[in-house]
Amino acid sequence: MNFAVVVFPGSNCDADCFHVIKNVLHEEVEYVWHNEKKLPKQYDCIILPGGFSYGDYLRTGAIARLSPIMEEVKKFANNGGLVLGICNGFQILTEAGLLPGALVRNKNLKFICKDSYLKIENNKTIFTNMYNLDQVIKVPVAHGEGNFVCSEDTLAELKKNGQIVFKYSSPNGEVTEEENFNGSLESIAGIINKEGNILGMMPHPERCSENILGNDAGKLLFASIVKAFKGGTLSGN
Amino acid sequence: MFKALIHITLKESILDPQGSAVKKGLESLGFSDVTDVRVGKYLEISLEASGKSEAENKVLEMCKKLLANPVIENYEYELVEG
Amino acid sequence: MFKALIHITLKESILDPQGSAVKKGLESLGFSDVTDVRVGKYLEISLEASGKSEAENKVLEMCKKLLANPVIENYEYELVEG
Amino acid sequence: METKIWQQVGLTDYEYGLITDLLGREPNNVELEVFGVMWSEHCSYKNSRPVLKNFPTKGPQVLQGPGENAGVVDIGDSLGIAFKIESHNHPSAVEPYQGSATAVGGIIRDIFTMGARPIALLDSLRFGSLSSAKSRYLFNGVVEGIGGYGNCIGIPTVGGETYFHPSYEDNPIVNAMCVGLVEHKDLAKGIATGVGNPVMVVGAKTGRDGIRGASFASEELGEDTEEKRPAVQVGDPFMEKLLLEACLELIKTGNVVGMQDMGAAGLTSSSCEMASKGDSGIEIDVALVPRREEGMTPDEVLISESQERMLVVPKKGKEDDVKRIFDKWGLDAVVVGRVTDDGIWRIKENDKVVAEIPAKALTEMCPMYNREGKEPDYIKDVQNCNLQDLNEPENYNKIFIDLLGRETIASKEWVYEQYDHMVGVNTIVRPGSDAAVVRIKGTKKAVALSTDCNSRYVYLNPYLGGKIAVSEAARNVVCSGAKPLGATNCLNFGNPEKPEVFWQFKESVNGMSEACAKLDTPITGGNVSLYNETKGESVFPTPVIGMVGLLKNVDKACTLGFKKEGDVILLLGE
Ligand SMILES: Nc1ncnc2c1ncn2[C@@H]1O[C@H](COP(=O)(O)OP(=O)(O)O)[C@@H](O)[C@H]1O
Repeated sequence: MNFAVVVFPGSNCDADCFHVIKNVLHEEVEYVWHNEKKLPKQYDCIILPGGFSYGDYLRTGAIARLSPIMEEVKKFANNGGLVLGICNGFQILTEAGLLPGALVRNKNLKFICKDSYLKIENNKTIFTNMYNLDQVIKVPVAHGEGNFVCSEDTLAELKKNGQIVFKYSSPNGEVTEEENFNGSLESIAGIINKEGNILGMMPHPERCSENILGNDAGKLLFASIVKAFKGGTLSGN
Repeated sequence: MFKALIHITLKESILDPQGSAVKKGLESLGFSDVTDVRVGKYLEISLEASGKSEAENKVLEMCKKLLANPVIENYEYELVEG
Repeated sequence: MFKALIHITLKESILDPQGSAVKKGLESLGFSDVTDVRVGKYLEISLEASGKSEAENKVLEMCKKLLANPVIENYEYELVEG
Repeated sequence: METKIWQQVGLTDYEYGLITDLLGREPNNVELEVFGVMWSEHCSYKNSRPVLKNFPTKGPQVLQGPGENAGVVDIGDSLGIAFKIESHNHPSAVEPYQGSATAVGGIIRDIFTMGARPIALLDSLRFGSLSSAKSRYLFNGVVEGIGGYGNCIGIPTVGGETYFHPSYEDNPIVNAMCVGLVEHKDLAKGIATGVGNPVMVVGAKTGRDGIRGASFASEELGEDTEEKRPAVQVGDPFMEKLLLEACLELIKTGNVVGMQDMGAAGLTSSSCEMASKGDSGIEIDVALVPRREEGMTPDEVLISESQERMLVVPKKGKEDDVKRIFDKWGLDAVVVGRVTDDGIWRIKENDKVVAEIPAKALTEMCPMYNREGKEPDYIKDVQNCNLQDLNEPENYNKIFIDLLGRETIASKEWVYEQYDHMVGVNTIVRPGSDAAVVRIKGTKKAVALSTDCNSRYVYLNPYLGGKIAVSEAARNVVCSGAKPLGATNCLNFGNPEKPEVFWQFKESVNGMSEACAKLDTPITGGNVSLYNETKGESVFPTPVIGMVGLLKNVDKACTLGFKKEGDVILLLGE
């Protein structure tokens, strides 16, 4: 399977995603520079990595979405191509209108780097098919603006279509305001588009994909993508 | 030459934790009569344009396309010449 | 009731990385006539005071003590009643 | 009393006399300004260097000792670890966010100028008691600033330490350490050689930031600091991320003769140090330096401390290759001068020469002072204190709980959760244990990193306290499963012109030197921050140690928690 990791000026989890795809998943992966006006080749999945693209000045992801490559990413996504946005990548996807809602400052106004617990709200997606429904996984977060907001109508849509994929929870799976450390609407940590080919999430699965790091819960997310792709379940999308 | 003075504020429906933090900070300094604080952005943009209406169109477009995110923010601007 | 409209901007000589980033963003959208962008903060503070001059004193003190750091920032305010 | 012009730039009558002798004439205003910054304690170490000579600096593992932007130790596999710690105390006292952010920015540049890719950051912080609003303001701002820079640029902040004591109320200590990985063949130096080689300014444009910052760092903070303080620098971590990538890409081409970060005293110190180290001269036209502001005078361009800039000497004819790389990252790279063979640091503005000084006069010829030390009176009192005179507590459990609640002892989670300590996916042992452990991808190896200093011990007995700081750092590294390889230090003290302060300084350096020699952890570099005083009161003497150790097998990394019920608990040592 062919992955691409887009590198914006200021991306800083690009190498981490690359490392996991290549050395943990043993799949093909290439970097794509933000200035490219064409995707250099046919990819099967594009990753928008974490970081501080363009310094995250003005608003997170606001300037990155203007990069030449984003037109290509949009085309790719609109044709059903798989796109995974992690952290800053999620912020860019919302700014680009590929996912609904917006990500604003954490309610305590601080950057938060720690392990979070995620409850799998939908395991029927391309990105989560190897997890169980309601399973709780431990995945690190590291962001200052991960507080998901959207209009009531959008929220109703998200719920109706099963687009909420991850929620912050306690280690036992309780979704409470106390566990909702960044203040996200309904504890939302990750959502998918209606068509099911674009996932955005604030936590970092690439930071927990190896045993040596003490946690490999995130590996199944990447493995789910590969499985869906190789199992042929993607045809027709 | 024109200068656009642009105010970007959070929509009413969006919580403003920064505003609350400033309010608390002011209270702890003894300013107990503060009833509300909202924090927004202020931009000064200098631009060339052949006339006021051209400048106005440009600024409006800048706000729509980049400066404000309509999901969470409102914007207002004022144009001054010179 | 008074409302203070406060603008906090970076002093002239101080680097404004945000402003430069926005300028570049605008350029990549095709706004090539932008010559300068500076980004600051805008605060709206509602407060109770017995009269305008009392309100004014308070706001001035707030700016000095908390809202702006005179090492790098300037502030300006305007008071409106009601 | 009338102040003479040289006193305004911090020079003494004696020093001014030396300068006129060295030049054979009176310096002009620009030259005087330049001597003022280069001969400040911050740039010249004139009060501290004679003492620093005592540090052990050699060992088979040392690839680069003191004198470069950072020290480097060998970890085998043709790889080295570059590391250094630096202070930004005074800027952080007046603008905590930007002051600490630029501390991080500066130390990162020191590492990648060596050709090393930064892989970790640490910090060492001291504030007044948190019961004071001022201390809380500084604490908040400093932690946010360190996180703000490190998180954005994408280098994990994996460890550090945080202490609170009233002596730091107005003069916090903000030390930042950076650690990088370098292939032996890529090791770069801050040197200008090769007559005719171009000199290039790369990175950000120059503005009026932090003019006279080096002198500011070499003064006590006073009542009038508010007015006197220079324009504090604002950091741009995004710009630095681009600069980092561009510089590392450039070094890989093999076209770099020398490269130096523009830190304190900016273009002045970087250019004259590079020339001096290369036994060369250098000629620069300030009119060619890309600027952010209009109307800057030559001396402003020379001593500006605008961040995120580097001075590079590439091989002749490779200018366009350099430009191409920086252009890709959206950065300026401009030829501003060339290397000469006359040993002169010559500055021009277009055709006019504005300064002409032997490069070594600015660096090696600064006078050194063997200050006098005198044991402070308090030492007798504290050493006469008899612990037997203290009352035995009635309830040890209560005391224990009280202790755990002390701000200095309590968990520092509030701090390190604001730092991205995982980016890079190499952090094997995260903050919250003894030393942090960071793996080296592509090998079985990892490095253990720790910063330590208990300044109360140093205050009570500077000699022993210095030894204890080194030993604690070494113990932390060992407890994580690593063998200590080398150390860097940041010596934060009061005004060295006071014999009591100088005594503390000298004693603790001697203590540290002895411990480093015993433990075979040579000092490969460091930083001295003196004049940490307010209203005549010095901070606790705070010589911080940053230690690096090597784990040959990352699987052997150890954390401090008890692992399983039934495991045996052993107490080792005396
Ligand atoms: N300012 C800081 N930045 C990052 N980590 C910190 C900081 N202060 C403390 N820590 C981390 O918290 C843990 C405990 O620190 P400390 O109480 O100083 O340890 P020790 O037991 O060695 O005295 C260490 O892992 C340390 O790295």
